[in-house]
Amino acid sequence: MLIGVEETIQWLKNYNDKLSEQKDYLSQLDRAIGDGDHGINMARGFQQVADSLDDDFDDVSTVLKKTATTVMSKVGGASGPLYGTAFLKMSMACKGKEVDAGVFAEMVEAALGGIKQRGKSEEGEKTMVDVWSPVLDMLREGEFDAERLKKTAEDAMQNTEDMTATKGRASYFKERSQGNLDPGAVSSYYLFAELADVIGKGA
Amino acid sequence: MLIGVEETIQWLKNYNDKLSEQKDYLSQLDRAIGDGDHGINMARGFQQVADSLDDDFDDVSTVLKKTATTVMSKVGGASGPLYGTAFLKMSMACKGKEVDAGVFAEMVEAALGGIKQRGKSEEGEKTMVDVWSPVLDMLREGEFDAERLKKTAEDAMQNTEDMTATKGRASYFKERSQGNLDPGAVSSYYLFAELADVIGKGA
Amino acid sequence: MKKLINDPEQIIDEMLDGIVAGSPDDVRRLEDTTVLVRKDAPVEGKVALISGGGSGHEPAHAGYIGKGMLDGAVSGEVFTSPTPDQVFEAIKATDSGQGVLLVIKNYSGDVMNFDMAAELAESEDIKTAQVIVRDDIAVDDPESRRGVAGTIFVHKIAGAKAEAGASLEDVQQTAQKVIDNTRTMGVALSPCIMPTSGEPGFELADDEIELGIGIHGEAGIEKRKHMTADEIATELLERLLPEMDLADSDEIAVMVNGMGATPEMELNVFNRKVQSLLAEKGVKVYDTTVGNFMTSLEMAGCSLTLLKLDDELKELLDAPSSAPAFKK
Amino acid sequence: MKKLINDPEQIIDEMLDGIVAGSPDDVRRLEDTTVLVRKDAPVEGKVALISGGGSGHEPAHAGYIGKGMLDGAVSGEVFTSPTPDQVFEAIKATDSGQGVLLVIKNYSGDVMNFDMAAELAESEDIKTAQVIVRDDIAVDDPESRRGVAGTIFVHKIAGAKAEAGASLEDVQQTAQKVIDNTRTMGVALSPCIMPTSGEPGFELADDEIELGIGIHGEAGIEKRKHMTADEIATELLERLLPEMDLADSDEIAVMVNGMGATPEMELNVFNRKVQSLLAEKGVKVYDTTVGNFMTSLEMAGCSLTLLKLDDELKELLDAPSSAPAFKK
Ligand SMILES: Nc1ncnc2c1ncn2[C@@H]1O[C@H](COP(=O)(O)OP(=O)(O)O)[C@@H](O)[C@H]1O
Ligand SMILES: Nc1ncnc2c1ncn2[C@@H]1O[C@H](COP(=O)(O)OP(=O)(O)O)[C@@H](O)[C@H]1O
Ligand SMILES: [Mg+2]
Ligand SMILES: [Mg+2]
Ligand SMILES: [Mg+2]
Ligand SMILES: [Mg+2]
Repeated sequence: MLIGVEETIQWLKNYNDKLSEQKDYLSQLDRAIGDGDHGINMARGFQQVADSLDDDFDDVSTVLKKTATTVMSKVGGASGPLYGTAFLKMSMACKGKEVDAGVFAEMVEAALGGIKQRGKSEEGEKTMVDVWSPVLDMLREGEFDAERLKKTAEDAMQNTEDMTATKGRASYFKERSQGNLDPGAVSSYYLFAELADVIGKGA
Repeated sequence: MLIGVEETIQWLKNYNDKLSEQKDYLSQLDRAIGDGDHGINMARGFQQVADSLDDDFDDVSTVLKKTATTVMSKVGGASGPLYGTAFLKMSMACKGKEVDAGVFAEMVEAALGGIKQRGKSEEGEKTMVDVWSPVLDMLREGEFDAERLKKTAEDAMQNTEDMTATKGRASYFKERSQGNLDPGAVSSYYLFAELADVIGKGA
Repeated sequence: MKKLINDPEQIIDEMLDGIVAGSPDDVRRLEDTTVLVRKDAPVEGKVALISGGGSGHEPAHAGYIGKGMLDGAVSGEVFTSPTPDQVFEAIKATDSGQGVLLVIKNYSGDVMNFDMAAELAESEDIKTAQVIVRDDIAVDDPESRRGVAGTIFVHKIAGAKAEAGASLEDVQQTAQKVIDNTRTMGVALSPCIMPTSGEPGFELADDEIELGIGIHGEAGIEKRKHMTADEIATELLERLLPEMDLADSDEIAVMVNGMGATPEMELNVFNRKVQSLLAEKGVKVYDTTVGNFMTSLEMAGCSLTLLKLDDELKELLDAPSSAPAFKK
Repeated sequence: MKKLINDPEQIIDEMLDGIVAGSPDDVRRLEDTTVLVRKDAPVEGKVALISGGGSGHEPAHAGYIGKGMLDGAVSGEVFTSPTPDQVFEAIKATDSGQGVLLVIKNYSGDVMNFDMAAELAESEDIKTAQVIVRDDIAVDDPESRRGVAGTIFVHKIAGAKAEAGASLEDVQQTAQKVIDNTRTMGVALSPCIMPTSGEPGFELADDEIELGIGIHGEAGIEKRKHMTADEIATELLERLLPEMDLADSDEIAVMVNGMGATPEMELNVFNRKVQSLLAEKGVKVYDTTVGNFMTSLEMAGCSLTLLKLDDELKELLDAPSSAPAFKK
């Protein structure tokens, strides 16, 4: 088993702490190539997620479903439906299952599919997709490795710096979007990094 | 004779030059205890006065009448009707007369009366009245003396600094109006100072 | 400070042309003047209403021209009363023989210039009457109180009275009733920028607001360290209510007026507290208006106006108006 | 920067309560939501119109609720699309069985959130249709164009169509016709201040303006050294007209929209040039509106919207509206 209910809750609570800590940084990234609210949106939504996780949960799927509905109704903006969809798809992909490395890869695959469909987006458009997609590629290669997950997400996040945005608000900045990290890519990197930390510690 | 048509025109043109030179200073005084437009108002109006004085005029009264109507229709604010009235009354007071020292005193008396009536104001309320009134007192004392006229107007203007305004926009500043010169008193001082210069030079 | 203007010297002229260009079927400009009048002026058989003053208070005053409100508006330079000849042109163009009511805000300049215009009208046998609006309670002496946002209620209600065919005396009397029952107080958060100088009209430190400031930046009651919207609403209401002389059965109209640069979002945040305080105190609100009605260029801040109503005033307040800035 | 607010976290909630407190007879708030609806919603036998988006654009969107315009408005946080559950509440509260048209501005967030709400509605057998406003020509690719002030024309005209009893399909079609014929471009002179951070939403040097900026401060076409109002009007018109595909006999509606902090005086100075250029070019103007309709908090600047009209659109544009921000 990779993660159970407790680790999932820990992961999401740690992610919330990270977001509240990096709120201003994320908003600042969004100010450069968007409208400056990404940090506020994510921090607001995941604070609610964290607050909603003190109940008893039967399985990981239920935790993620709860997270999905909270994110959808509390984050707003573009990232709300995208992260909401991602968590919903992850929840569906592990329904009735224990989450091992294989299931987790299926979960990320479902999430990425959901994000791309909801956002009508593809790789290379300087969005969170550009973190989720390399992460999926890595997970598909087999053995789960927390450190590699973190490193892959980080590199992917870094790679958005040189991309030109064609989706979301950053797309209005066209070439001007180059040289700036995509805020959604950064918040997605945090998500995987926090997961890696929780699993790494647990191992 | 104290002044003729030519000196009157010279006086008003010099006054216009002075106003345009001191425009910002007058507005700044008005910003402290009013709404900051006295310099603009006066400079705008007297530029028109200066421009209107290139015609032929029969006598001083006609020059002043022309000035009065231009001031009334071009200055605006509180100072427009007040200076307009002052010039109209001066014009009426010298109608059909040569302007000697006695007539000039009568003219200032009429003007002051007009200002006080139009403005419903009295001495000591920190307005232009506080320059016109001491000037009239001095003129009534007899022999005309350009230097004394200038000095009297200047002292009177200076004395408004410590007064508390009870009329016009400065009155809203109540005690805060103390320590600031009244802008209308300053523009009135300029008027008499320019007259003194024209007469002084002519003598 | 950047402004959307051309030559500051031409700003009034260009604004007036711009207003007419935007409403060519409703208003016209008297040639070579700063006067706008109803396209159909003079309106036969109707007492005319004229208002005006310095510019910079838009939509006041031209925005209130229309059926049921003003017949004409006279604009001076920015924050400077218009001259008597301009007011006189407005009077001549709007008088249908029933006489003209001049709505004057209580500033020395306005009072003198409109009064001189009335003298000119008298000399040509045009009947005029005057009312002087003095709703700003930031000034203690009632005689010296300035006319501010309450002026809009005078336009609306006296305008409806005139539209209903009342005589000059009756329109004047109704206007006076509005004035007697209207009180306003405002607050500034940041100054406006004078177009001619490019300088702020007055000074406010970064953490200061000014309570009771006038619509030209004239001094208010006091400068304060920054307060919340709720604190400001409370403070203004607590000063206004004692002045209103309200009986239990009285109903009031409320106007929350933005000074120019304050977002409507904030005006509504402010209005929320105003209304909840009024409800707490048992004051019945008949009508509320929130928006920019009497501004000071891009000053930030707002004013709060209360008007005590009776049956006549309610009916006239509700009467139709086609004025773009106060459609009913 | 000073603002007339309390807790920035509560600003939307308090604004919404303030709006309702100001118009208790016309709008109501759905409990525990950020949704305002017509007091009489759902209106029997009528297709409902819902609009919304991030807050900070007031009077958009709640100011357009009224007979002849919107049935409901959904507010997100400042500049942040509202969530699907909120939009869904609005749909449920306004649907009378005739279906609901969602007027969506073309931002990823709005499109996704409204679309998810439509899915929720479908799951409960409520018929919805969508139109996506994309009038901002500052963006080249027509598919990516943002929805800005032209949205107000969609509210007005589709709202009148719905009020007249048209079916959901017909209302949608008319709304789409407005969208196809509406083009806007804006300019910013100074940024707005985000209430949560107290920081400017974007940067502009003291002598710079930005042409084609979005209503959330998204990048425009280019930054320029300061230009006069006439130069800006000329530039905007020259970019808009080629997009309008006007025949000689066509008439247009013009909207000069202030971004929040620009005095109405300046909007009229700008409008003067717009109208004189249109006259020079022989473009017939049927209707002009000048004011603050789709703002960005206290951003300074304006936008210019042109709408090509036909007989149907003219009639619907002129139809009555009781919405406080667009009374007709
Ligand atoms: N169509 C899309 N597909 C995928 N990701 C997107 C899309 N649009 C936006 N995003 C992501 O969302 C992030 C912005 O989120 P946020 O700032 O919270 O919302 P908004 O853009 O509505 O202000 C971007 O950095 C990007 O990663
Ligand atoms: N009622 C009054 N009586 C006499 N002088 C007055 C009165 N009101 C104002 N003034 C004078 O006018 C000056 C202000 O003029 P100005 O700034 O041009 O007009 P406004 O006050 O309308 O802006 C004051 O400094 C004062 O001298
Ligand atoms: Mg954003
Ligand atoms: Mg002054
Ligand atoms: Mg003045
Ligand atoms: Mg956003």
